[in-house]
Amino acid sequence: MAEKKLFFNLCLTLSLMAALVLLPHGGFAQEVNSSFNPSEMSDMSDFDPNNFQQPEGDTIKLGYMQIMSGAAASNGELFWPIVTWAAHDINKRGGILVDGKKKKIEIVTGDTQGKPEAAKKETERLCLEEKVDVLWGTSGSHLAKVIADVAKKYKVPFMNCLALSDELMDEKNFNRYTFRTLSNTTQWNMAMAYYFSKRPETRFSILCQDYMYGHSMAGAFKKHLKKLKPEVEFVSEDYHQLWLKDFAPYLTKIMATNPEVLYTADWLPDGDNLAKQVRNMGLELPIANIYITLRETLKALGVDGTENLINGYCFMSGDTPQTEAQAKLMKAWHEQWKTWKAPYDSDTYAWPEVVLGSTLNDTYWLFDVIKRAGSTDPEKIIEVWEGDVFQSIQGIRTMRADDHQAVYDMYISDYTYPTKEVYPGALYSEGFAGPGEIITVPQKYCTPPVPEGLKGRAE
Amino acid sequence: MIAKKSAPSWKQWVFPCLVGVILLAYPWVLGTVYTNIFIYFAIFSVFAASLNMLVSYLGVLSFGHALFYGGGAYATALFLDHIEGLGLFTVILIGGAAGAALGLIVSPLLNRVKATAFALLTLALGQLAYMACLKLRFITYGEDGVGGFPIPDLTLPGIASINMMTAENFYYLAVVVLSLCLLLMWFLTKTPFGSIMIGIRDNPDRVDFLGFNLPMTKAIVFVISGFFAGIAGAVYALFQNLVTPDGAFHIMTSFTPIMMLFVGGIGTFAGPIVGSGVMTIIEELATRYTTQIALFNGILLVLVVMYFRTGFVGLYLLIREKLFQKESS
Amino acid sequence: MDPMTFILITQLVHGLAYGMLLFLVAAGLSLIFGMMDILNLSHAYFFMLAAYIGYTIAGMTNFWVALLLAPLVVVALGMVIERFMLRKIHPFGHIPELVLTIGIGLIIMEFCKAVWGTQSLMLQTPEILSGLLNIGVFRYPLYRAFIIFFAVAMMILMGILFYKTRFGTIVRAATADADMVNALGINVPLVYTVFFGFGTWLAGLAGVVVAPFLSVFPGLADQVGFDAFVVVVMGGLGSMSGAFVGAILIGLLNSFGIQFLPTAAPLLTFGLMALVLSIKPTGLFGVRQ
Amino acid sequence: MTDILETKALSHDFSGLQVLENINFAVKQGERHAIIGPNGAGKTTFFNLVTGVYVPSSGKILFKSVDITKAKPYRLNRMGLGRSFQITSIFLKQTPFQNIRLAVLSKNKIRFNLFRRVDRMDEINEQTHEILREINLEQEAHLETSTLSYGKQRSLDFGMALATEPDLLMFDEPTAGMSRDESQTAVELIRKLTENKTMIIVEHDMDVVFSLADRVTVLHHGEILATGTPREIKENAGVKKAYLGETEV
Repeated sequence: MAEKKLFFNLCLTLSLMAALVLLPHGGFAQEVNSSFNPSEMSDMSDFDPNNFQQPEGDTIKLGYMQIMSGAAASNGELFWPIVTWAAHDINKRGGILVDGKKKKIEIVTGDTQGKPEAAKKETERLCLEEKVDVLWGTSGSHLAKVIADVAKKYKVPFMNCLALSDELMDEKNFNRYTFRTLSNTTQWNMAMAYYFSKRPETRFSILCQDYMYGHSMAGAFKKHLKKLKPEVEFVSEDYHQLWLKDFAPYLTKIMATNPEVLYTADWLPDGDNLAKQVRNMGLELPIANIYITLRETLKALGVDGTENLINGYCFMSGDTPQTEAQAKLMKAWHEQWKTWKAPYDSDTYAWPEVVLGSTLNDTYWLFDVIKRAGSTDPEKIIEVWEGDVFQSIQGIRTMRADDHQAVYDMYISDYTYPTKEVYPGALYSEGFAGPGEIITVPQKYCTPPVPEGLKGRAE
Repeated sequence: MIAKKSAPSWKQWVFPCLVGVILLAYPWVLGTVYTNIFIYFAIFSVFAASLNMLVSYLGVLSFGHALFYGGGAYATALFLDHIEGLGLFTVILIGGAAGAALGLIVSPLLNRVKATAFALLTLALGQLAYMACLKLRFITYGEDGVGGFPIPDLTLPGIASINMMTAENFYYLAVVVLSLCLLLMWFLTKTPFGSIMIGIRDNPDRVDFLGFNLPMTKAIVFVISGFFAGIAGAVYALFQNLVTPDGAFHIMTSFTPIMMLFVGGIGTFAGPIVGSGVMTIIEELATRYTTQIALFNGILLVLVVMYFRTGFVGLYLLIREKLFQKESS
Repeated sequence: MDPMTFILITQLVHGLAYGMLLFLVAAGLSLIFGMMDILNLSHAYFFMLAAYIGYTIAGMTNFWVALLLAPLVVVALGMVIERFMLRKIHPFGHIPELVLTIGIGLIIMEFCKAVWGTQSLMLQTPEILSGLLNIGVFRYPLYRAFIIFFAVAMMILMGILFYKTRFGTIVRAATADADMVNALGINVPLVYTVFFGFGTWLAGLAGVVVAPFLSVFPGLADQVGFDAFVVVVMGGLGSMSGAFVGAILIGLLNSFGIQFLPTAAPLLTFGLMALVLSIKPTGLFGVRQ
Repeated sequence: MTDILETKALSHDFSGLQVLENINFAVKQGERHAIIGPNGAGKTTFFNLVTGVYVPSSGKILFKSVDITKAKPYRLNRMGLGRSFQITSIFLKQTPFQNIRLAVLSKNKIRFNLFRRVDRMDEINEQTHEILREINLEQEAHLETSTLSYGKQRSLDFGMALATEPDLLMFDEPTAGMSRDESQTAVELIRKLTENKTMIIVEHDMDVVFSLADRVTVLHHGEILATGTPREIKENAGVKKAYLGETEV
């Protein structure tokens, strides 16, 4: 067993090294263990997120950990069509063969309420009472940490596809049951820094939320951009209260320093309000952002307001499908979306894009790992996932064996208008700009090293 | 109000023994999930009971009781985080002391106001604590809170050392500590000081002219209330092994015990405990079947205030009275 | 104009714009307390409800229709709540009232989530108010200027209502001594209901005005509500001038705080409030507790 | 005999409105002293100044030769000054027993005892019962006070004032709002309770005053018009004019 694992890892490491040496720019196909191919997708014309058909009997249980109630309940609503879409697809294909039996996927909801204590309680309930096989989540790094701790205690694999704080997977907090499929703070900012090192602008203003996340995002961006572009100047740096009402005083302060780019890592509703108020103040400068992607906001900003938004979420974009596969998924989703009822009839769900696309990708990866493990035994899942190389619809994703951090090429785009057709008759957006040309930041420019204390852990 | 003196009989021991047996067997019968839910219930019972001291005995409503609770929780967490080798009961008492100290600090301010102004001033102080907790990152670690600190074992010198990381062991600790708190608070209402507190609620001016130093008496109540809220916070910190500004100081942390108090029944000692139980059960049921917990809470509050101002305890007394009347007629 | 002067003037106007917005929310809250001795903790939720309704109406027609109709819907709701709930429990003191209004607030929030979903919504700035206002070298967002103008117009309207009409006379008399007015044969409970409606109308107006400015989402009430509370508590519950001064003070503190003391800005507000309350528990202009 | 209470050039005004002017007043140990005067004469203001509710604009108040001009109510009480209230000021939601017991606790200087059950403090409870006997409320000891008649509530009020065993008892219009019969009973009770005690009574009802007091002071328009025995006052022409003249209108 150990030998097999060693051999497996050795092969993996070798192939990884080969991939890195030979194909550093991701332009060529990397050798992959498996892939998600939308051509194999079931007929989804009966899919309705408001009415997900939970399978009966012996199932694979996925614990959907999200903020389902309270003022931030939008998070829980947002990803529900994603997990149910993937589960519905897999279930229609007959489920996954685990431990010699075809099982369908059942989704059990755990409400974190946005509070650590509720997150802990609900994770315990899901692990002990519902006996879920895997956990899926979650918005908020402090909540993800609680879930990861409980997951470790009860040995349940946890796919973190939404919380990006570096610290979650460092030497102190790492646990072998948690896998992060999302890029972390450093990856995201290395990519952003790489992107801006190729652009002419040198004067940057930073405006982030005043808490750990905002500070670490800004810190990482400054550090990595300075490294790539020493002449850069950070002309202002401010951190605002969460849920700020009036951005104008900050904007006046920022305007006085005459920046060329405004960098923000704000999430909702701050990001939206910031963008809106920046444009209202008559500021046309590019806004480098991660979460200003909500269609509702973009629509309100209009064409003038949305051009010059620079979004760096590891997304697949609607207007420039990179592959035919992507276009197929886009079409299947978008056509189906037109039949959905409230709240999923909103424009927000029109495309599986940005954060939705990314998590959909990850969810398929998770199911694929279970399929290949042929079991819901956590040890078998870990064995398959560690070092896995997966062809997703947004390029190749590699799960680093040592620190369970997914690494991959990142995509950044400057929003432009008009947008192209995603498929004949379907514009990505009307009335506001969307992703234009997509810049690929090769993996090697946006991959931080494995934390010192975790190096060689998996061997 | 004097306890009826009846001949001691085996009957009066039946109920406490039954409760004792249920409490002992609980974690083994219902498992970890329900054990942890019970610990929440116990923590919030004490927290709500400490608030009840202000509402039912001083007649003022605190909208910032999380100040004391969160203060206790953070004190315990930070002490464990920075100092090694602290005993279990020491850190719990540190939490209580922090709550009491905060009560002492704010008492000169609180003594100046009453009624709505009191509610608002406590709201302001609670929010100030929340903001400060987010801002003083070098002490509190900001949003992420203080977590992962070592939980000391319960060491009984020469007898045993018990690991507090398991739900069952912690359950017994929490039940003992928190029952003790409730018992102390109940006892307090029976002491001369307790009669003075009740007097202040009914007629503060008269209490003043009976020769009791009103500000001093109130300050002591704030300190005691802060102490027990601090203990509740300390147990919460140990239980979670994580204290965050949202969990400790958020406005909802202040509102939750208010809701419990009202649902249980204001002006009674059992009110906060019953309320905590009812609210915990409702939350448990609600999270399983719906995401609209706040809707249930809202409707419950409106119904209680509109139709059963005496809460569940009052409802129980009413029903008992009705039944009793039927029996006797 | 040298840059510093420019910044100072701009921050001053920012402070006024935000302060006036707060004033619209806070005025109703303060008035209701002054007259009826009720601290309506659901006030900010009425404000949010109006923002949501305004969003829908504006989507179907336009901003101006929304500004006219949406506040009226919350007024109706407010009057029903006053008549059938608050009036019944008023004799039992302030604590049940506070708790009842918390409950109502929670229900309104869940209602909004059920109807409009949980995602942020954003209303487009009406065409006529988008863009910048040019006064010499000074350029300022038209919509923010509109907020100041609108709030001042509301203040003048309130002044006329209170000091030039019979309703105003009754209201002022009832605030001073309800029993006396009652004895004069005026239906004071009815005056209360209408007045409560008026207070929620102000909140409703603020809600619609804020919709093109901030995302409408289920946390909007908490987001703006806290500041509104600080305003009334600091200015003095029940005092109109207190609400005005408090709102402007918070607005200016916010904009100048951000300019000169950015790290302490959020603490300033609550710190100042605690300070004012500890020196003068009734607030700057408050007369009674 | 020494003066137990003394005021020196006591004046008070409410935002400019002069209510009391230059009051020099003294009560001797063991004396039952009444203060009378028509409405608006300043009786209640005087009472509130002495009992620490207001701080006078100028002048001094001495109690047992100690300056108490600015002392807080609880201090006055601890020094031995007891009072009853014009508007009955008792704990309505509690029983008469609990009401009196609170006063007894204060007398015994049990203020911050957190360590004993009050139900088990036998001596306190015994003293409480004793006072309840004196004010004829033993029967109702364990009923809720709000259910008692007004007269009985007043009795309780007196009882509480008495229970702290003050050196000087002050009554503010003790029979206000009572029927003739109730009033009679109350006067009898006061007479019984204040046997051999020093007392100041502020009263509007002449009959009550003349049957209770050893000495009478008449206030008029914020000034002392006359002081003397009830007989002297009855015959004082100025008093007659001021007092009766106004009451007849």
